[in-house]
Amino acid sequence: MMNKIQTISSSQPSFGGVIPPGGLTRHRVVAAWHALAPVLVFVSMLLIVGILNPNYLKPLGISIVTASAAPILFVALGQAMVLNIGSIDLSNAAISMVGAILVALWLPGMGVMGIVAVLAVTVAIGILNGLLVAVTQVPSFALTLGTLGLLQTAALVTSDSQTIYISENRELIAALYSTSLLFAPLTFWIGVFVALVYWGLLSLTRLGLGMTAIGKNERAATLSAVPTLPIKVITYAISGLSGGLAGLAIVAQAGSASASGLGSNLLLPGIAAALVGGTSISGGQTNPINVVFGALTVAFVPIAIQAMGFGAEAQSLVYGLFIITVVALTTSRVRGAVIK
Amino acid sequence: MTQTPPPVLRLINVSRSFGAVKALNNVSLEIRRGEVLGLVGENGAGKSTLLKILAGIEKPDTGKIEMNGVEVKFRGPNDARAAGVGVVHQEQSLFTNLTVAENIEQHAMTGSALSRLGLQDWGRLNREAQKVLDKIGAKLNPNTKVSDLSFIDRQMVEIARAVCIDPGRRSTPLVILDEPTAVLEQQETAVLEREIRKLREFASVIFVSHRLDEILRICDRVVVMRSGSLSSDRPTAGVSKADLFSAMVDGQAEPVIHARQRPAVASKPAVKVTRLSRQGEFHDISFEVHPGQILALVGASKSGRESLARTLFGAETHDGGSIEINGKPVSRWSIRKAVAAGLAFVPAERKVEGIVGGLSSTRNIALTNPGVGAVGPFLRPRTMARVAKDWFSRLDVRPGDVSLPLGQFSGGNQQKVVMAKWLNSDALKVLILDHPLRGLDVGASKTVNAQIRAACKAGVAVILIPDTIEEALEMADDIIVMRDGLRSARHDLHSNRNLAIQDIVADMV
Amino acid sequence: MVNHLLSRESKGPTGLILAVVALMVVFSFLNPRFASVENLQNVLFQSSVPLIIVVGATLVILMGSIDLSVQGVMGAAGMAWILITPNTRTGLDYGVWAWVIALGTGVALGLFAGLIYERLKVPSFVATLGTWYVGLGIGIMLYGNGLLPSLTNEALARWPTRLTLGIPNSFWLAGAVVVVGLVIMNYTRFGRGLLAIGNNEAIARSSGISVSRYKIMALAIAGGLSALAGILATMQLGSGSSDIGSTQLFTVIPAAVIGGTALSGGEGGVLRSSLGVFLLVILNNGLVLAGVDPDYQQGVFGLILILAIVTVAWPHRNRLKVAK
Amino acid sequence: MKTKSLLLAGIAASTLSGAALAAPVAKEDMVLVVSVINTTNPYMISNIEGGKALSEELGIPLEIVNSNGSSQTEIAGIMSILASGKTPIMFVNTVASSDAPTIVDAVKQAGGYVTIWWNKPADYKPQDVGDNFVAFQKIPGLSSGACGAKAIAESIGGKGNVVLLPGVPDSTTSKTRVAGFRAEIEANWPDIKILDERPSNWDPQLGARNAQDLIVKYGDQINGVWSADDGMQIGAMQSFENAGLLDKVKFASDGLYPKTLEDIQSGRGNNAIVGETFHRGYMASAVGLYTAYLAATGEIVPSELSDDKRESLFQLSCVTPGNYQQYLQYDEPGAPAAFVDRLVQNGPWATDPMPLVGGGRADASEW
Repeated sequence: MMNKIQTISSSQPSFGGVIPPGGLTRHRVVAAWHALAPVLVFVSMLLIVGILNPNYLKPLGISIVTASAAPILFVALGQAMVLNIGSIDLSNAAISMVGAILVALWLPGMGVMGIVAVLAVTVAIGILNGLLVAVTQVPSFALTLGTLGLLQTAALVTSDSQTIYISENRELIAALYSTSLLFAPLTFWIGVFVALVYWGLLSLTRLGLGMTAIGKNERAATLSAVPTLPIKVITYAISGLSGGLAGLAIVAQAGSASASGLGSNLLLPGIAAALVGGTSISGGQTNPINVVFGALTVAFVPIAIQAMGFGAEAQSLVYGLFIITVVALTTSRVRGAVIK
Repeated sequence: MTQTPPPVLRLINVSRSFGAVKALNNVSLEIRRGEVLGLVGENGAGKSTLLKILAGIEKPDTGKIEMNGVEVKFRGPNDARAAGVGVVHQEQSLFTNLTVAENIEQHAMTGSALSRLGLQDWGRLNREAQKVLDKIGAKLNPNTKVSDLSFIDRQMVEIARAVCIDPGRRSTPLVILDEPTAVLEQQETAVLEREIRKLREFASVIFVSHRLDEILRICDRVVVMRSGSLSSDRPTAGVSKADLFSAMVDGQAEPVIHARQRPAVASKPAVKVTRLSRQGEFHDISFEVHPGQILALVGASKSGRESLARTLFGAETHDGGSIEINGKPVSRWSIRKAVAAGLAFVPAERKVEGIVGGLSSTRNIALTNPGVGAVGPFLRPRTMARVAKDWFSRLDVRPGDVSLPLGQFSGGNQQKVVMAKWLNSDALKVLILDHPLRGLDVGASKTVNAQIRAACKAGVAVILIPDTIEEALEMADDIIVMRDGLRSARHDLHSNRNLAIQDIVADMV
Repeated sequence: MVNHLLSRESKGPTGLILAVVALMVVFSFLNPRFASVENLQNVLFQSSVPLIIVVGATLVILMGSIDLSVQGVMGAAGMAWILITPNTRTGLDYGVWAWVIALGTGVALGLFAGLIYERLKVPSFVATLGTWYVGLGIGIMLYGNGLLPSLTNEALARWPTRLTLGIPNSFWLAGAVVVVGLVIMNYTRFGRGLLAIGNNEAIARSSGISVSRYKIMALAIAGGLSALAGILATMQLGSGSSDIGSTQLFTVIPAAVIGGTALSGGEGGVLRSSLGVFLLVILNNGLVLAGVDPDYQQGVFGLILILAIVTVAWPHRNRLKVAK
Repeated sequence: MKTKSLLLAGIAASTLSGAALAAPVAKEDMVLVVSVINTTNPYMISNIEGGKALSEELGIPLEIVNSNGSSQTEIAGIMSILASGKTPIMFVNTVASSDAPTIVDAVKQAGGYVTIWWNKPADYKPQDVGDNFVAFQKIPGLSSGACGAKAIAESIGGKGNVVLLPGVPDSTTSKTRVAGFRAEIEANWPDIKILDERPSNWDPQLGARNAQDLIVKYGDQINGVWSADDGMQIGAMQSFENAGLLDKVKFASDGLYPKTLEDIQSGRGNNAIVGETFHRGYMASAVGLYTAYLAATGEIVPSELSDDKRESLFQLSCVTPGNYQQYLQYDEPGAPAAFVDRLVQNGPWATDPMPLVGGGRADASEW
């Protein structure tokens, strides 16, 4: 993958490594900043907008931000897990599109089983991605760009280029969106729950340890008998599952799905949310809980731009500057590391 | 009587601190024209800082540097290069996607982007590189891509680059060789020694090595560093290894070489290899290693011994012959199966293959065999940390913080953690070590060797690829000598106690 | 000289040329018009914009970074250019200065991305993603609420398609850019320096290559070339649009990858990326001529991309290979 | 078990935040909102013009939401206005049909009033949602396609080959226009053959590229080109001009963009453009906003309106080189303001040149 912070290199010139004195405290400070930055960025942005217009801090404001964050959050969580093993999944937003279309197609006839079936399909797509990446050993950026194309076609073909509106059994899924808890829709809370599960997976299981090890140094992980192939496949399956959940969130919100509808533009926001949440694009570093704040931030940016009264024409420009600024504030910088 | 020319390099009271730690404390040093200066010291003695200052990577806090009698201030590696300081780094630092000539004439590549859009004259570049290659006697085509070269040829390119200074300057180059032999085979080391003697004709050399006998063979003068200062500076003539060692470690004597007892040979070999082959690497290799036995694989470069070790561990595939582990033949061998069968592998390229630098020591140790640090799929962070602390104190790893990223530790301490990762398993049966002491100082080497012996005593079979033949003689029960992928000799050290290095070398070349 | 140029690219691009030829044979079989002179001119015409972009993109990818800003820069530069070239909206005519200003806009955006990347240490992925939006924003603001600007100068609007020696002018321009790209890559210290950075940045830095300046400059050149592509695309269309570069990114990066330019840097080259562009343009054109259902076009595209990279990578598989 | 209790708590919470149907809203609490797909398409720019004109007329501030082509941005932008505390009166030109329910739900929650233009799922009806979803309005795509088909067919003497350039494949707008085109040909023009159809995503460049490929594929067999909007037609015409075929081919499309008007006036390419449709973005937004405004002030009660005023089809005018002049008045500088004046006078369903012409059927959005 690109943008790699190359901390490991077979031939970096050095005169033997000794911990630079003072490195210990620095290490702690940097670690603390990483843990807090995504939260701080979101909170300060919220405060600024809140001062300009207090309505955004009221229940409706919160429900709006969390509602638009939910689909981004799922995609970002899946992306963060893949970025953590040092790969990327450019197809996961398209998976959520296909997932949404399948939900809309299957829910009326199959009910809850339809949802289960859709998640099974998206997981299967993820597994296929993972197998292709792990077995053929090609760069995931290029490979998943290919599956992205395939999924776009799949979305058009399965939906017959129509917008599929759910008329029957809609309440099964609409409740996920219309039910709110602490002003946020259930879809958002499910996202938070998934983030907690992913966090637990990464920090408390051997599987998670293996994932992070692969992301930080795949060769050493392989030589330490970490089962890289199954772990990659599982990671992509998780990305597929997250995509499927994003699809559910989209349908819960929209009650309908189409190949170019809500969710067709989730790829870049998803990556941005993962990065703003402190995930390193070079692998080996992510905290799913911070990704929640990343998703909130990314969902909040267009709202904030609107709230601060920038003209419609200036939105793109401000959005671009904002993303750069936020990532500049939250990105992990290792002294002397190669940033790609 | 002519005036003696000023020294090529002179350091005057140079100090450098990092925070509260004085890495260099008032170091003064001179190197004369055509001199080969040995530099030794334990890890952390200040060698790295000294070399970084000479290479322009670090700046001294106080003191000054003179070259050829003129004070110099290096603002960066470029300045150092321009002043004639060439460095051969511990690890190869070539651009493998560029040609030999481009790598040698790197000064041709530096400078600002804007001013360097001028077109490259490939003919001239190649001619000039050829001149340098001729000067050091390397037979290489300057237009070859480095990725197509063998390891020793690449080392030659490194040296050529170090001695190649801007032709516009007429000063004597200073070549710093930072452990150039650490990754070389015995055979190649001999070639390198010849090269260094040749270099003396037109350059001054600083030669850094952990191998004291090498220092004594090659250098005119040797400087010992200890805790940021020079503890000894004298001509090599008349100095013994023991002298140097005591200067390095403050009076301790050189460790005693262990005399080992032949282990009781168990009925069943832990590893049995029959006519094992891998295309282009090794061919028709057979041997057995029994529990508690140490087998050393000795050979020059391209002997195939590293590939053999990796194949045993499942990191490479074989295309002929068979492997039996504990009497059972293996099929579709892989790293995971090997580890499940109780094999362990300590790779030579520690940073790239041995450790996950960004992970803490705790997690590095738990990566393969978490032992009590995990229950089923779940980790137990506190128990994991306790296990790691336990290993830290047993192996004297410093600093003692198990939660720090392992990449921040020195090489020796990293290697200790790599050992701990494998030793943390009760099921360990076979330990394969690829250059386990590479780049380690004396203290760390001692700890690692002690662990190897302890494992052996506990019934682990060891397959060792040593850096030197001496190391093989010191550690092994049996030695297999390999040449060009074939087994050329086998020596049982218990029945042949008077085996000489020369006998082994004869089978290597 | 040509021989020398070719030999410096990693391994001969024979496989790629064969793939392009095979594709052409298949498509000619499916529709004989594919091999007609008109269609070949059409293919050259259509490849010219992505070819110009791919040269800049390759420089950036070779040093191990990535440039996502293509669309934004094209939009900003294309709009800037048309608004000060005889058009239906403003009536301004800055002549050559229009080119200078538009190209300058691209270079400035490239510099902007480069400075953020190199000085703020923001990964190029994000720095150029942000620049994409910034450029797009500039294009949108230049567009404003006015009329759609169209070229009034007939000669200018026709220039890209006009044939010189049987080849469309667009392609002559693109070809010149590719040749300049090849020269930069193989005959300048800058080009070789980018390869060195892509191979091992840490060494490049410690051996005194001014890595920072090279990186910023590569992004600036890529910005300039995207701007040139934006101008050419605007000229081809005859009207200005801030979306003039949409979908180009997803032609150019796959083209570079299919051509064998490694996203990790250091491997590949301008020539190979250019062949990748031809492959994709021919694929697109061929699918239309063969009458493939448009719904399936993306899918076929994806499938070919996967097949291409897997075929290239398959022989290099190895237990310890790390592909990210 | 845990999930269940969460769900229960949630349901309790959700009933509280139901539709806020209250007394008519005071003017100073209102904000007009025009949500457009982007700010570069002439049609969208015109949408904004209409909002501005009505905002001036009514003295209510206007907010613009620029979706930048993304449903996500669209919804976030709309939501942010909803959160600002005022009662939104909205005109939404949806990016995709599937966005409509989300937007409507949010507006309903915020107690605002929305008119959706162009795209919504067929089964999703204002009548089922309530008064906050005031209306769905569009100009029938079927008529637009039919206009184009007739114009091309007549101009080439009822015999020949045509190619089609639809917009985004799953957009209802594009699909209805294509369907209208095909229906007209099938019904009345047996000797016209549709050679090929290449969706060009409303993108002029893609239109140009696809046209190029089609030129190569069919050469001078092509007698007519129909595009689902003028943007793609601008690209396509450039390609035919480059190929030297512009003089021999006839074009028809939808939207009568300024550039198109200019080409008709100048007779570009031997009067290449033979058919267009006339409708203006400012009219759509003004009508949509004004309908919502009337609901907010209580002047109309949506639930009491007839079905054709909830799902409405407005008149589309077919433009030919012969009659284009009568539409020039609507592009004069003061035209939007003049239109808004008449709108306030005549109400949303009877303002020329786009009076209500139908709607209310089960499949109104498919027209």
